Amino acid sequence: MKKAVSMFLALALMAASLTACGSNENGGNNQQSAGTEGEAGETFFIGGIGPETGENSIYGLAVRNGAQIAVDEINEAGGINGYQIAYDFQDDEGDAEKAINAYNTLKDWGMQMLMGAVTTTPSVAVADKTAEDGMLQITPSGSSLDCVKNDNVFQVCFTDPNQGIESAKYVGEAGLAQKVAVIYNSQDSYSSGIAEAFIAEAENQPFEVVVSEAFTNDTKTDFTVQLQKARDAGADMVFLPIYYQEASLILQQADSMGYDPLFCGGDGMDGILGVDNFDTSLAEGMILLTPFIADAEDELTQNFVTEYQERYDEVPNQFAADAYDAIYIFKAAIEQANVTPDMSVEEIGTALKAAMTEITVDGLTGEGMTWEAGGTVNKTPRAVKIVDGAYQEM
Amino acid sequence: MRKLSKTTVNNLITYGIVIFAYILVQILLATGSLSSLLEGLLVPLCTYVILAVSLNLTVGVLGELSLGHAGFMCVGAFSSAFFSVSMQEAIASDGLRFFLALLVGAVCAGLFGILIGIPVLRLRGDYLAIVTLAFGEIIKNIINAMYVGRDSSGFHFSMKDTTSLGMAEDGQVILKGPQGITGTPGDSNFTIGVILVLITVFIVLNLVHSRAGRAIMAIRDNRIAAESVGINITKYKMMAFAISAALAGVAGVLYAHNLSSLTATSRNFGYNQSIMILVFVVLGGMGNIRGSIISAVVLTLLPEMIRGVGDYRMLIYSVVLIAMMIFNWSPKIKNWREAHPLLKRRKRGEEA
Amino acid sequence: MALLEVKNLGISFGGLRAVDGFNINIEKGQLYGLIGPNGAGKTTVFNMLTGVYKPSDGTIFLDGKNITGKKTIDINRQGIARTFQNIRLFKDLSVLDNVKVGLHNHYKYTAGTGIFRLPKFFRTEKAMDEKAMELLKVFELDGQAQVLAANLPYGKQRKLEIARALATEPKLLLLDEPAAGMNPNETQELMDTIRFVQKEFNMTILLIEHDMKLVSGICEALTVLNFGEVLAQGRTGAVLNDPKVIKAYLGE
Amino acid sequence: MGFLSYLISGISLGSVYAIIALGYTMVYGIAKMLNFAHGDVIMIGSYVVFCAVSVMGMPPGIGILIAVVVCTVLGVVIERIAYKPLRGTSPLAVLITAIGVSYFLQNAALLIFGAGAKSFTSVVNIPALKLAGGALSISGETMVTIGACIVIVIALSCFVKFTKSGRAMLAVSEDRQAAQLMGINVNGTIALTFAIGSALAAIAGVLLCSAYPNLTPYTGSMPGIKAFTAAVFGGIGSIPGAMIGGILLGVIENLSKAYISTQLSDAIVFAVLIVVLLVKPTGILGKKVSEKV
Repeated sequence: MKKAVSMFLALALMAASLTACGSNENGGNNQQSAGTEGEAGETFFIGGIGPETGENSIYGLAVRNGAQIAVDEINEAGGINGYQIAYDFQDDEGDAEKAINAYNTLKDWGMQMLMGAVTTTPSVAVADKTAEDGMLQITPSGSSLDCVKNDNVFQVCFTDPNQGIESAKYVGEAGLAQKVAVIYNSQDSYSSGIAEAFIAEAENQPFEVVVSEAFTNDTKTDFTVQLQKARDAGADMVFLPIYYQEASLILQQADSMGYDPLFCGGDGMDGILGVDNFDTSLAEGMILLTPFIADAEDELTQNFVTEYQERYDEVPNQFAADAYDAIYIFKAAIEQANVTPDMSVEEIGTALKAAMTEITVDGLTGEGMTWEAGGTVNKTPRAVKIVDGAYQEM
Repeated sequence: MRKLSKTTVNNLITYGIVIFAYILVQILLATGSLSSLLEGLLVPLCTYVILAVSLNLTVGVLGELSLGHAGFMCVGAFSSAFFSVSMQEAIASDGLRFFLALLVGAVCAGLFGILIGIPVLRLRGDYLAIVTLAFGEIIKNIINAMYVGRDSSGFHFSMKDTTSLGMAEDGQVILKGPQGITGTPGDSNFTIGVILVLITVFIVLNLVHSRAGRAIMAIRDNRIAAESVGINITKYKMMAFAISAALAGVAGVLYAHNLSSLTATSRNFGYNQSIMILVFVVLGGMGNIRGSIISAVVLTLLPEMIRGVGDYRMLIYSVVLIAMMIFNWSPKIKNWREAHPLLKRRKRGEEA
Repeated sequence: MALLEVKNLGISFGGLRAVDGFNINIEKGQLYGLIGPNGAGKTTVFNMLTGVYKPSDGTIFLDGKNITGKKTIDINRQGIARTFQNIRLFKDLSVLDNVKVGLHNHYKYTAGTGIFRLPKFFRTEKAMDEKAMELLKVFELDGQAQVLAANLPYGKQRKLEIARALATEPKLLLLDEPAAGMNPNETQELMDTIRFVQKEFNMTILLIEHDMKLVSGICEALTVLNFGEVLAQGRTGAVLNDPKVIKAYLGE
Repeated sequence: MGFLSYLISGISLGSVYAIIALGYTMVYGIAKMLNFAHGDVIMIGSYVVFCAVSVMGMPPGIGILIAVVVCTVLGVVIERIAYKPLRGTSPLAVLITAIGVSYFLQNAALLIFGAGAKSFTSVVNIPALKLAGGALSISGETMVTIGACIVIVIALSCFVKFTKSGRAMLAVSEDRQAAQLMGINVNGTIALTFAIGSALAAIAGVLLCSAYPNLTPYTGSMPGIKAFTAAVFGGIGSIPGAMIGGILLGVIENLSKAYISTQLSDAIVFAVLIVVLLVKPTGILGKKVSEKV
């Protein structure tokens, strides 16, 4: 009996899903209502992959939205070499396997270039597929070195080791601290990647890492033990290579413990002032090494932030900025290589790959960004201090 | 003996469905009418079918609730990926290496099955469920803290970070804690997947319809009576658990060799995944192997097929899941279905 | 020497002395009854004989072997099989499979043989089927071999339980209230079956029963248990006429 | 001194697990189901308070009241739609729908409130208790949470012992069929259980977010699992057991972070759980159930 029902349900669902699939073929981007409904040969199809649901959805949604703004701007301004962009973003739930599904969905839709994935593991998984298809992949925020193992993948953000080293150098050169504690998320490759490089580089710097303590995705509510250890070791600075959500908790808990060291973070820390209802005085004096700050005075940033706030009712974080830049990087590369949408994915990919090392892009997350053939970006991080509840460039 | 053949026919239908699906897919592939999405889903589908069928052995046939199935998958995935990555140069033949990786994954997962089988023998019901859940989380947690590298002087192991591995310059870090294993050769393909599905189904169905399977089901139906007729409870519970774990390990091998990056997150190897596999089994019917296959396929395809609805995707998925469960299990709807001539079928005895 | 020799068997649960100083000797081939009012400790005795409970003191010898305190499965392998007061069948297995589970320890092949369907699998399964059908025929269940045990009528479920117990080829068969819930016709039929089993299999049987008609009809000897202690013991006729027994049963 | 402060932080964490575990154990004890959606009801409750207090500027007391009402209604509605139709079938089936409900609540919250974290304003105004010259401090939230736990444990125990509906709950938990035969309204009793369990979830949510003020659609799921573990630890179905289990869990977690490894603290917690269950198969305060032969 049960079997009969299963079969019945299965058939009904399959039928339903197949029709859903059918309608998806030509309308995959309907929910985003991208600027234009693309027609093959006349439009560049750019796909995006990242978590729209699940614990990492905050980053995926920021990327989706940031890129959308860039796409709309470009399309309004007449497109790339006169060609419009069609843009579709698919959910990977932060999982490698789902990222492959998202990738294949986008391929069915007609994707020619990929912006994604947002998080590291899915990026690495997808990179294999883009290499197979010869497609150009720019990951806005997949930051581990493994992401750019294949020569068709380029990063907008710093690589983790790079960021760790830069941070350690900065702390050393500016003489910010003698004893440093590091608190990182050991289950997150971004966080552990930076922490590891930071600790290694600290050997060459005039300060000492006295405590290095981890937390995991399942223990990210209570940080008192880690803070206690930092305090007991006499750390005068706590380096937090983590995302701002956990950081906001750490700041609150340090405050209630009466522990007040200098806090310093990486690019994941940007957004801490934007946490709804967060007491920004807790973050006072914090130093961030980030390529993007929403409070920057320049016109580009101001326009982007205003537009983002209007559309999505929140302050964009660096993920959104990375994604925005990613789209403009595509544009620059396309213009450099002079490719047209009627070329095959592989032709476009090969041409753009070559163009990537030749272009220079001024974006939200850095001026004069250039790329190595290996896929890593060259740009200078900005050190920012939080003063009076606002970011202030140092 | 005419009666016995009824089971045989039933089993043949199950194999037939799998083989038919395989042939159908091959035709679609040959004519190029299969979308990339479906093509990419073929190996994951096989993975989930194996997981569902193997969990059904524990939940449906043995009657013990396990929430740690993804843990065994995790063991299989990591042990085999580790083997493949470190043997990539030593064993040139892809086929041979994958075959050995398969054995490594299955054996490691099976051994863990026996290990976790020890508390299984003492606990029942929800307490067992929480122990298996705990076990899965422990596995995930430990793998995330493990670093293994290799250089000219051999393997290095650390529970802290890569620098404490103390490796020589030429060393290669194979397992990098939370960053997992990257560069696993993509040896899985649909044909291998289907062969493994068939082997899994073959093992489970034949086991169930044999002396050992009868003993296992006897334990499920009435432990005290089974003991009274001389069934060795320990042995058969252990056997079911170990085989189920080893098969989950096989699924893990398939999973690991389909993706180039392997990390242990709560999404793929945590309790969420274990619960998802349990959903396949319960929806497909306890002890019903064919049901497990179908529900694993349907529930894996469903969220992918409704990508078109965008933001509402997972919401719709959850509603459909609830609705399917109620439709399949509610006593009221069951009665209604039985009364309804179109849906009426002969009564079978798989529900407990 | 008696087949079953129980000496001074006793068990306590917490402070409660459930059974105390229980002695019994059952000769081979005997049909023996264990009776007593509700709560007298009859099923507890069964549970001790079959290793469900570990006796606090006393000894149990089966066929000259000490089986005191052994595990249920070992005791079954030594030759005691039982049925249960509240029927315990393998509900979701067929009638045939229920009996085949009983044959488990007498028809062996490894799990590997079963999975890979080696020739021994088919040979053994065939032999098991034949043996099981033979047993089912005795209880007139052969027509329903493929029915799920749960779908059998009550009386037949009791019979199936006996058939399953017999399949383990015991030396001693313990029946816990085999006639409970049966109507007089069914009881009569059951009595015939039990007698038939005794003769046909040359079986030694110890049964717990409330139905005096059944007890007096088939049991050769009786032990009466009251408040955990033996009240009377001996030939059926003598025991049933014992004033102590009558008093215990009929009250003051 | 170090040890004491780790112990105190462990108790703070544990008190939050404890208060969530109370709801779990209550529902499990009576409805005999693992309500995996409990953690997500907590999340909804927290959002309600957040909206009421931080967005609409209501006083915290009113906010909590609204949250309790919303969660109670939500709990009863969930029970009615997703669990009740499956009463009488395998408990596994209900477990699966509970998971479906959990996904539903998470994704609904994601759509309504967005993925961004909200910083929850603590509703507790009591200053931290400073001991040993300020080296040790017990936060106001911890004191309130533990206080609330104790009050709830006592209130629930009294309710179950002394009121008619409470005794009906006991009866249903002991033997559902017998209770029905005795004229107890089983469906009503189970619905009441869900109502109470969900009201507790609202309070737990407020206290969880006061202690750890970071609110996302996934806030409830991890503490939910931990609390479930805590409930099993203490003996699932036992009300004081839930509280003891929760606090023990928090203490073990923080002590293993402090003295063994911050990375492996979860593995250690779960390993301790397994050991405890091997020694006492029904948890610390669980009733030993032996099967009658």
